[in-house]
Amino acid sequence: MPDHPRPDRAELIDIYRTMRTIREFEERVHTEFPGGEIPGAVHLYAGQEAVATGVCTVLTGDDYIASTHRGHGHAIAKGCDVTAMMLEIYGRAGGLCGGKGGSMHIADFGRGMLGANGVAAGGVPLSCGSALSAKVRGTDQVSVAFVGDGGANQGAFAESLVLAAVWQLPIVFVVEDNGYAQATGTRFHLGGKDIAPRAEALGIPAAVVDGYDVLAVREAAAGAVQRARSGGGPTLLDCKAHRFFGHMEGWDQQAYRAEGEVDRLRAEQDCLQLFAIRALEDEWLTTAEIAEIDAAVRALIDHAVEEAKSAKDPDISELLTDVYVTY
Amino acid sequence: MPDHPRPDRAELIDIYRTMRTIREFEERVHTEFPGGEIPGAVHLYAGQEAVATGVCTVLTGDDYIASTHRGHGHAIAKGCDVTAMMLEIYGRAGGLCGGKGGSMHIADFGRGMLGANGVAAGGVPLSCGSALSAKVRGTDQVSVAFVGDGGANQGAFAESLVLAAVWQLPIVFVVEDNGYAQATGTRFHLGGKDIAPRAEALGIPAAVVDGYDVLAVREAAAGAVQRARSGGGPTLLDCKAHRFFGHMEGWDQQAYRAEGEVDRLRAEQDCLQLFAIRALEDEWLTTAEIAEIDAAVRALIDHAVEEAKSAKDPDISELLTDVYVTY
Amino acid sequence: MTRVLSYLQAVGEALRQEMQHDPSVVVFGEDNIGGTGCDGRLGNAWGPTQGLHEHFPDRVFDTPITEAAFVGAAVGAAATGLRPVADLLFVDFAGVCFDQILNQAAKLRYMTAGKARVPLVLRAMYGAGMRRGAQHSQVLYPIFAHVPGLKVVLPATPADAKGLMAAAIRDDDPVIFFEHKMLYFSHGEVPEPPYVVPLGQARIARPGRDCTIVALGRMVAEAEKAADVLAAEGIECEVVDPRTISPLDIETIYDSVRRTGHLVVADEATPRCGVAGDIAALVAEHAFHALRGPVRTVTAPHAPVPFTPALEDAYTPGADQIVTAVRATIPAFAGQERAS
Amino acid sequence: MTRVLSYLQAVGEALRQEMQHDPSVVVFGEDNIGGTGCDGRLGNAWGPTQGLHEHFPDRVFDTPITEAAFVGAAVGAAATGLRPVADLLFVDFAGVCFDQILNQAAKLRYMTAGKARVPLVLRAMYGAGMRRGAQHSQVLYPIFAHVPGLKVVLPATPADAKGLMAAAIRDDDPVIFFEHKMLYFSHGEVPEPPYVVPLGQARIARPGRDCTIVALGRMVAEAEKAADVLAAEGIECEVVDPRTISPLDIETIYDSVRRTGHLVVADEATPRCGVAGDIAALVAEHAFHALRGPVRTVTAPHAPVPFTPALEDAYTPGADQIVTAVRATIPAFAGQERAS
Ligand SMILES: Cc1ncc(C[n+]2csc(CCOP(=O)(O)OP(=O)(O)O)c2C)c(N)n1
Ligand SMILES: Cc1ncc(C[n+]2csc(CCOP(=O)(O)OP(=O)(O)O)c2C)c(N)n1
Ligand SMILES: [Mg+2]
Ligand SMILES: [Mg+2]
Repeated sequence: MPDHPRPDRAELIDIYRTMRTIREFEERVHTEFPGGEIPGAVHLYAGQEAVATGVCTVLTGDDYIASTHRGHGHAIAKGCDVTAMMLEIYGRAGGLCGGKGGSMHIADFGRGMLGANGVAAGGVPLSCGSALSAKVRGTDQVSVAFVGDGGANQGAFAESLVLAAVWQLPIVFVVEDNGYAQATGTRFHLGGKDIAPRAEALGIPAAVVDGYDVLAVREAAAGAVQRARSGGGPTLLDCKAHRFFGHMEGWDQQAYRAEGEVDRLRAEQDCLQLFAIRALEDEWLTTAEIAEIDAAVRALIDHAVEEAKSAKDPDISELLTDVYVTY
Repeated sequence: MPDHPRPDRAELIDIYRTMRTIREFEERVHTEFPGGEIPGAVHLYAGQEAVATGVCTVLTGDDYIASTHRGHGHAIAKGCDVTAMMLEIYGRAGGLCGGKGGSMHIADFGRGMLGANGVAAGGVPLSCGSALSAKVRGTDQVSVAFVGDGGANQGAFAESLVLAAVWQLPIVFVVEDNGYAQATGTRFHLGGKDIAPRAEALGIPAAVVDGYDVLAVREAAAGAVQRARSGGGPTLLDCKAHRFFGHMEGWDQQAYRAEGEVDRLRAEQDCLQLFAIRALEDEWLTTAEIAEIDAAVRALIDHAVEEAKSAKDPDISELLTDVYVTY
Repeated sequence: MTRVLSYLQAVGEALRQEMQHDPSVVVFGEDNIGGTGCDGRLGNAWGPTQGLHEHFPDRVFDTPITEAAFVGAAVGAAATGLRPVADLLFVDFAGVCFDQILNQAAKLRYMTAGKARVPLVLRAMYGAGMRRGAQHSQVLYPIFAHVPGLKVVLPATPADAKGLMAAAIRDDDPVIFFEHKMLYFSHGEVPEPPYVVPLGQARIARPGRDCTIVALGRMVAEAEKAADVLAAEGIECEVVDPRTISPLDIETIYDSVRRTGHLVVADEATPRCGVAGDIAALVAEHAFHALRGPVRTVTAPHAPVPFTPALEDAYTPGADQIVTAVRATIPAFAGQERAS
Repeated sequence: MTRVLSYLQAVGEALRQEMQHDPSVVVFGEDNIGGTGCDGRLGNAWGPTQGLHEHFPDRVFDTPITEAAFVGAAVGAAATGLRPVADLLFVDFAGVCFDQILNQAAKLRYMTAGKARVPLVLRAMYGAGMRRGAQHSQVLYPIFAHVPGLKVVLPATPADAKGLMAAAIRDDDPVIFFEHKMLYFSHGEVPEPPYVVPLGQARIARPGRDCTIVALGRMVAEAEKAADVLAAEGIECEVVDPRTISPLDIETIYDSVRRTGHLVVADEATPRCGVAGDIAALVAEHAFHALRGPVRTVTAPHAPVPFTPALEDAYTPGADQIVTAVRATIPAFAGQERAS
């Protein structure tokens, strides 16, 4: 691991806790899913935790993010309530979106989380909008648009790069190249190319980032956010980190992945493990501290699942509310 | 003018005649337009003739092009009947599309002209389709997609580049950067950047081409077409040539153009004049030959306009035909 | 002290007054200023935004031709404190940004159980008559009316254009604001002070007791012409202009049909799954017993819009077809029609 | 010698047989092969294209997530000699490529006065029930039926899925082929040899003399259930499945209503400018005098599709609502309803 500026202790703990929370959340959803209580389409983020965490821990509560269909990690990193998220994924009353959104539409406007999105790259233009809003209102808020490697082929993404460049918006595009779009490989759909040059072609500074290394992501994100906040316009980060699970729970057998690929990933490219080893080696954190965080996170997720399982369904009267503010 | 391979005499005559035909056609439509007999939206190509001509004179009759709202030049260069085009623009019976299409929808499938298009970049994906068709049918036909600098910001264009790269389609993307999208300058909407790097970012070879120099365009096009025909995949040509007229007849006063810009263009960057000077200097053509072509073209356009003015309207029964093949 | 403005000027005045009134209103689209990035003069905008940037240089923007991005940006900006008015130019271009309208703007509030508010206006020029051909002449509002979460506004007069635009901008939901290109240079009285025409309230453009004509957008004037012709024959038509088709003031229509017993709906859109059928079906379901003859719809044919004037004029419905439809639904006259 | 297939298998069989039959048929979409560009095995396709590439390795392709480009490519390929079958996955994604459907595929033939032919099929999965939320559960066929130049096909049974897919592929116009995600694993008899169910011919799914129920897509089975319930009360319903909604076999519907005097239309789409209203309005206009009670429509509410099962199940119309609607249009029963 190359050297990156070391955050202070509170930050280090926050980083580790955030990544662990995402991991535990996703592993637990994966375990619960076959039980049949979780409805619908769930796309797990495990393996990519360093990206959401590295990016979101340099944001303030007022900054905005727009997420993807694989959005749990972004939501957790942006500070969404984990129990309310779990309730939402189970479709229960008290869920972050009242059970009307589900995994693919988790949003929390109060925390600047403008929503997961069921449409590939569908949220990216929204980010241009929140960036424009900050600019017009004269705040220094920054917007982050997350997008997958597959979603980065969408016209809406390309157009958003253009608009951000032309309007010099305070925005950071974070591409998460996890090697796959459903079962299709980036070697096919990007011709094995990086996304970074697409931004550079428009004059947008871009960098390829090791998405397993949370401090590398954090450093790149800090620079990009700083540029955006100070009026320097958009940046693109092209982060590489494969997912641990299949595209969607209950959907694919991952026959398209190389034999042993996921085992190797978990053994050698686990962002949590890499961070923990470093943190212990360099004596940033102790084994006891790590164990304590792990235990606390596990309790948090246990609690969230329990709450979700015992919560009620939304009241049927909710069916026709929230279509409009007034009609 | 740098040196480019010199086409043979028949080709030189064809090149000049094609450019002159486009110019005369457009100047004449411009003159006729205020008379009120030409309905609708007409976008003139004058000034950019070297691009359509340089590209289309290296294509065969079987090759395909898809055009833009500014499509007269492409249609003429691809061999569409000039009188039938004029009838179409006037909305008359006997027009190339029976008067149902008009200037913005001139098409001639028999000549591989898949249509002008009223939607910016709307025709570009169609070109991917004709290229796929050639590939699947095992022919060596090549497809050319024309697009403006403004249209090149459309998502459909960006996606088409991706699809062409991934499928390795026999296609040439020809961007015509004429400095403006309606009244908006490329200095704003492209941030002053070329389009070429956008293709290169996807691994598509690209070149910036002097769009006033028909031989430069022709040489670049010949290389790109050869690559496509021989299975080498897509190429992008980023051709620079400003238009002589406004965005649309009857629409703009061109207040957005620098004072004297058009006069300077006509005096110094007229592709026809540049070509003629060279052809005379290097004794490719004689003054008499040029004058003969000019006269013949003028007669052709006179005839086309006369025919158009005296032709009948389409029969009212045409209103409901051609919606479907069967219904 | 009457003041006459064109429909185009009326829209422009509403934009200016609302920007004055609320600093969160921003306006953008292709050439909404006009000339940005050129060496000449700014201000080559076409339509109601002409000159707006001179009053509000920091709140009017030109965009690149990136509808998906800038319409999506309107959604994101609306959800984070602005009231954007984005300009699609021709409604036909909704094709290139439809996801942002259908799946983002329309659904964000519902999917978040009301956490989001999306107060945006999307200006969209529509309709046939300008010889623009199939890709620049569509009506398309039925498509937007079909989508829950969107509001669809359709002013027929300059006064309504101003008042409805003000209402649309102040509204907290996403509004698609349809401006008929052939009405831009129609004129009418328009009060100068800011005012609002509430969304969801139909206007009785002309009272009458014999037949209800519901007319939309440009068809309102055609219905009024038809009513003149029919009045001369002794048939008094009531012309109802819904003004907004989502929400739809269906009660005013039911009331009218309960009085007249007959319904004709005149709509410039193509017929299948359109607003004409929508209203006709609502009446046939909920005011069936008031009907004393078949409902009649007058629409464009199920065909794209042709370019050439001869065909385009035949394509567009007008007063004549409305007159025929009214006669055909009133039994006495229907008999005459059949006989003639 | 009956053979039972799922709806999904029936679509797949039609694809395979038509590709066999005509070398110009090509099939593409995201993961239509599945696994291209990966180090594992090919074939992770989901749905009817699973395994197809093994039979036709040169005519089945995976695409990047570029719907505008590949749907447009289908148009261009169709106009130049192929018969492409492109896969949208969820119909909701029509949003990102709507221009290519609305302005290119639908209009190319008309704008060129018949010079172009656009024989393409766009496969689109639709409907609620799978807990996919607002952006993956829409119906949307009313939007496509509104557009002149498109054909819209809506199979309700495995047998029709196969025969209509074959017809769609052989058809010379652009066809949007709607596959209900909740019907994929429904089963029915499907003949093995290739056959065609002609576009534009309704099917009487169940004959009856008291009330016509026109039911669309997944609502056909619900209407049949409703008819069973009503038969027990002595009301014999005729269930008509239009099978294609553009073209629409309205004559079969008129005939049925002329016999029954009552019409209920059951449609899973949202109500405004939908097919339910479309059919109801046509009947109220052209078969008005046959009606002995109000038309009734049964649809989803004017709201996006909610995620959670409790709400999604309440959202989707079904047999119960159809029963209620039938009772409400038949005077004797309507009276009972009101009294109860
Ligand atoms: C416009 C659109 N097309 C297709 C899909 C279906 N789809 C859902 S996720 C997905 C793959 C996305 O890949 P990527 O962007 O790399 O994200 P990842 O799943 O790898 O995180 C696809 C094709 C979609 N949601 N939206
Ligand atoms: C999708 C779309 N948006 C907007 C328009 C309106 N429009 C027509 S031509 C034009 C400018 C196109 O500029 P460019 O592509 O550079 O072509 P040029 O006119 O310069 O030849 C615009 C914005 C359109 N036709 N299509
Ligand atoms: Mg991916
Ligand atoms: Mg240009």
